[in-house]
Amino acid sequence: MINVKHLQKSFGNNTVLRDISATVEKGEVVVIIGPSGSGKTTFLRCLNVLETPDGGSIRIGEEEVQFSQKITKRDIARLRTQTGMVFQHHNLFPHFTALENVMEGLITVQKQNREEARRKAESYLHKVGLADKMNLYPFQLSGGQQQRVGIARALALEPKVMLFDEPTSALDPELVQEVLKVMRELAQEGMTMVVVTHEMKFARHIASRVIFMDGGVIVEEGAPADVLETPQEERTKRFLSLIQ
Amino acid sequence: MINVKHLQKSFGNNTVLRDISATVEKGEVVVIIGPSGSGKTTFLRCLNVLETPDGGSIRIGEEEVQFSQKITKRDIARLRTQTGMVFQHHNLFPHFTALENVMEGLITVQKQNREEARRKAESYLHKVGLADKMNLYPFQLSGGQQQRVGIARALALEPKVMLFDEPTSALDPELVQEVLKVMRELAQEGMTMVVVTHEMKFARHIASRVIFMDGGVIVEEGAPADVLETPQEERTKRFLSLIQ
Amino acid sequence: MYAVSNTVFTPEKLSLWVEISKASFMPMLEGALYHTIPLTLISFVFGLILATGTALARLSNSSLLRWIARGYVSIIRGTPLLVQLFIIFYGLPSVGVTIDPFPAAIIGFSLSVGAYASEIIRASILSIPKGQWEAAYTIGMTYRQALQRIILPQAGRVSVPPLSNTFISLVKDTSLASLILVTEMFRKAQEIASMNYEFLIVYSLAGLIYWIICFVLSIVQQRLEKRMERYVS
Amino acid sequence: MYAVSNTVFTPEKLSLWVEISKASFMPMLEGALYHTIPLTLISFVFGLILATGTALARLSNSSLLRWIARGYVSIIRGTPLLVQLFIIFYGLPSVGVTIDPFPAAIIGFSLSVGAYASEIIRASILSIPKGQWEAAYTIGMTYRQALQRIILPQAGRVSVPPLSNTFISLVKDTSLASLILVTEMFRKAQEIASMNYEFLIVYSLAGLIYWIICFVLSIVQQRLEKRMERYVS
Amino acid sequence: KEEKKETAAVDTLAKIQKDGEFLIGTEGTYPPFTFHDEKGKLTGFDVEIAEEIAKRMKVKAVFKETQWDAMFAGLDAKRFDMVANQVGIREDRQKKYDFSKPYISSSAVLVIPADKDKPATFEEIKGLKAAQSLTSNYGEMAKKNGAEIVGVEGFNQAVELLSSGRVDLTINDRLSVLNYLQTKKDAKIKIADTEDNAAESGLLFRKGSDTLVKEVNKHLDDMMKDGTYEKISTKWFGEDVRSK
Ligand SMILES: Nc1ncnc2c1ncn2[C@@H]1O[C@H](COP(=O)(O)OP(=O)(O)OP(=O)(O)O)[C@@H](O)[C@H]1O
Ligand SMILES: Nc1ncnc2c1ncn2[C@@H]1O[C@H](COP(=O)(O)OP(=O)(O)OP(=O)(O)O)[C@@H](O)[C@H]1O
Ligand SMILES: [Mg+2]
Ligand SMILES: [Mg+2]
Repeated sequence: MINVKHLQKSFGNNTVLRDISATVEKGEVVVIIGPSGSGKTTFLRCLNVLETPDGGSIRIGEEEVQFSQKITKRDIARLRTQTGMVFQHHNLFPHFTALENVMEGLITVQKQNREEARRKAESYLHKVGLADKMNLYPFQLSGGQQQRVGIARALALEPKVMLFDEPTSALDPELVQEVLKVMRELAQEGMTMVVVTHEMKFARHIASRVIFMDGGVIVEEGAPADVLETPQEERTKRFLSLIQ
Repeated sequence: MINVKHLQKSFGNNTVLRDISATVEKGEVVVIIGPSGSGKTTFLRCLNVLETPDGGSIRIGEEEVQFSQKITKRDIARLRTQTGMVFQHHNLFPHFTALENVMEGLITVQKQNREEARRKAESYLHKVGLADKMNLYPFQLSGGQQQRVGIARALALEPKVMLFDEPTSALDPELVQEVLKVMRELAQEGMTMVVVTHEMKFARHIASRVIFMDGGVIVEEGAPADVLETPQEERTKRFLSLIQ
Repeated sequence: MYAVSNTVFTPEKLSLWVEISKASFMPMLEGALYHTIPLTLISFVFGLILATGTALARLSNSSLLRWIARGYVSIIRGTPLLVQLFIIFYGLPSVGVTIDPFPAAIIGFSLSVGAYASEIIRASILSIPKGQWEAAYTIGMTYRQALQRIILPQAGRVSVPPLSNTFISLVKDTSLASLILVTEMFRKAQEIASMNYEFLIVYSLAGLIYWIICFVLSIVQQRLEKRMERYVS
Repeated sequence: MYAVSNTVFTPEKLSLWVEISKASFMPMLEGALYHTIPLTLISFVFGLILATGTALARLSNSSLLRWIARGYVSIIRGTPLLVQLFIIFYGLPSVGVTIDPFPAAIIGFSLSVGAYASEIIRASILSIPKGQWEAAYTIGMTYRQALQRIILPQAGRVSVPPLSNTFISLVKDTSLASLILVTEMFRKAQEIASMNYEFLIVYSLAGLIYWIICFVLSIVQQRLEKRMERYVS
Repeated sequence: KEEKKETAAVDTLAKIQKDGEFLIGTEGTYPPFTFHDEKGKLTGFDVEIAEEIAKRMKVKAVFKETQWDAMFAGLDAKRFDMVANQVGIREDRQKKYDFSKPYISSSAVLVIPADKDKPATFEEIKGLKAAQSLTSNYGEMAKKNGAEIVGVEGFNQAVELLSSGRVDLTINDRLSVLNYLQTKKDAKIKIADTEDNAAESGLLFRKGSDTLVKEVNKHLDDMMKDGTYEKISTKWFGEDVRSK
């Protein structure tokens, strides 16, 4: 489903991703962990082309883009439709209600008619357990509810892959579960997902694979039990001891 | 050391603290836990008189204030000098270096001379492990370092009690430990501390007592082992199951 | 530095004030309704459009566009409006462009609003968190769609208070239009005062009318702000 | 709406421009150096002090203070500066207060800056996160100490860009001082033009000088901003 | 476009006759020469003279009102064909503009505050402050007699300055001073001395308007001969003010 080859990205002199290659199969849930500044967010943003990589290639679904050559807006758009993104801070549109947030992409981008869009948006909000909050504005929702609207907004566009960047790390502890629950259900339905998170329980129980990144490279990857319980690399061990 | 009686606080119609009474002995480390909105922050802010309670009384050290009668700026000042506060978001002064942040209270409030203040500030920054970052501005420090400057700033004024409001919850997971380490050392030196936190490990191992708040009342309190492992109240159980 | 004289307010003086105010209120109000207010409104609308374009040019990737926008803003803000109107109306004919008074005034004031407001709009666009752009891009929007649907509506809200300052300044600046033959309110005041020689009274009255207009505008602004703030806590 | 005539720039016209510019540049520069610039600087400093006071009054707990501050700001912003100067210079003598031209101009412009800048300073104070006040209070500071040591220094940084707008407007507004007998730069321009009748050329030249002053100011502003921003990433 | 170029090349008189409109610039704020009456209608001596000339040319007089400086700029920019505003015939002006033959002559008067009796004559103004407009001949006179000039916008401002005691005198046009004294019953100024050495004013034209000037001069002559001029003059001043 995803095939990343030799991905490179620098900000000025700061090389953030050094030759990352990775594959995600259809239906896999890949969890990425790693210390702050290791490039996890940058990697996800490259998959979504919010950052343009300096080199390498990304294939998602049927769409492939080579970043060694000049890329066009069209290339970016092609790749972007394949993925849905959920941010650490929800980034909901504050001037739209929950429903309007979900409908926006359907109407403006996919040019669906309003009625159809509304029906679809309602069904996705229902799915994330917010059937009764559809007409509230983001500021009227709790952090967990906002994140769930963000998930519904991404899902409604029916992407092939969902990308999550620390979706629960800005939440109060008791709100974390309601978001993880939605993500768990998605995983069980067979959605392909790439998740950056510090929730070790989620990684252990839901992930099909865990990737540990540090300093812009993939240091170690494998089944959650292997990486999290019996890490091979020194750096992985050190990191895991710090956060547990 | 702290003696709170029948503390009450409402915001408009919203009663946030309903008749809170609590005692903290000298050298005790009290951890407060509870769901979002339960009034933990408001309680700490009342101890520091950042919020003026509507009723009840607070005694810290030798100073006591009755909030049923009219209180003066002098009362507030009296109580405030007894405590040091560390916020969730560090609230360092961005236009001062780390050193200047710590010196500011010594010079402006305690009217110490610059040299003396500098020596003292340096020693407290040393204590929190930032001897080599003293001349950096807050934006040049990591979140964990910023929090530690915040702790040094409060400590330098030599308060009787230190109040912490979720000092690690805005930090990246691997930065949490450096802040908890400083707090642990403080506790071991015998500092009286009131800490709102979701770090269960800290609560379990360092706290002399845990208070569980919900809906503006103290639902349950006791030794960490009791409250965290064998809670008596339904609400405590539900909350603990959510966050663990 | 100052001296105290014995001339103070007398009952006769007061009745003179009342009388003159009565006689000059209507003509001045007429000037306000037929010229000052339309001139202000039309220029403001055109100015805002120009300002939005300029703000986007200043934020664009093309350094040519950025430089044009910067030059325009710098020239307009750096020179007195009086001189600008003078050049548009009395200078352009010598290079073959003759514009009628009212359109010339509209052009002059729109250019002025365009420059001042562009800085405000630029700042408001920049004040919208980058995450809003990114969220818009991730759901597949183009730059244009993101701008129209997500960024400008939010930037609009942010810029209402500072724009209302520009607007209030504009109301008063329109008094310069008399220079290029538009009989706006202050010109009326001058006409009246030159006939009865009561400059102080008539000008004060004009000030009062301006103040009333601005006061009404500030109420409108507050309403607008409140309406636009329904979606923030 | 516009017609094209055949009068275009000719070599003679160009040399006329050059000649007139040469003759009028020095006197105008003199007007700028001796009057426009001192008037601007002094009024701005007084205005800022007044503005800070007004901003604090508007943020104070006393509703009387708040109302006085609001009234002052509303009146000054709602009426043309011309009228204000007129009342100060020609109106006050009739109630026994006669003020000399230069001090009267300083008073008028300071009041104006005070009102406009107070809104900016108020907004910047409000823009400083509440946590800064609280942090200051928790280390035992009084309101006054928190304001002086923590809030105003940060608010100052925030308000540099909008204040520089006020400043640039002030530079140009000082041209109104000629009304109350201060021979500032624009007055010089009028004097020169009234001798050679080349109003367009002379005024354009005045515009150029204003633009140069504003340009220099904007460079100073950028420096200042950069210096004050050393402590933010 | 071609056609317009042609018409522009044609002289001003022909253009006026072709359009049937005579564009006349005037201040409209200078009683009794050009001002607005109680009903708001533009009227005055200069206005009526100009209207009469237009009538005799069988074209419509269209007045364009603006300030002194814009009046000259407007004539240069061909916004108007003529200025009727008591423009004194002076050598420096003749260098740049054409004048009609003088259509009015007026004496200069020395105006002082009503409650003073100095200066009583033109000879006594030496060293005193005189409020003089930049654009009039009277400033020259004041200077010649040794007064210190305070530059003002016009007669009205001069009067304000006199009334508030900021200057000692103004030398001005007798007719406008008389009008002021007549209009403003509580005037605080008076005429102290009169200089019969009269100044002459003419209608002002762009250089090169020879045919138009000739035409206007012809009508002026006719008016003065057939009594129309005297009628207008008497209406406004109660006397004949023609240039002798
Ligand atoms: N837009 C940018 N410009 C410059 N540097 C950037 C930018 N975005 C990220 N970086 C740098 O790239 C590096 C990796 O950042 P990234 O956000 O990918 O890390 P991360 O693993 O997501 O960390 P965290 O756990 O804190 O979110 C950091 O050093 C960061 O400073
Ligand atoms: N300044 C205020 N004005 C009005 N309501 C307030 C204010 N501060 C707090 N509240 C309300 O008081 C209640 C308790 O808030 P408080 O911040 O004390 O909770 P908390 O236990 O600290 O929650 P959290 O874990 O989210 O920090 C909430 O309902 C909150 O909305
Ligand atoms: Mg990240
Ligand atoms: Mg809290």
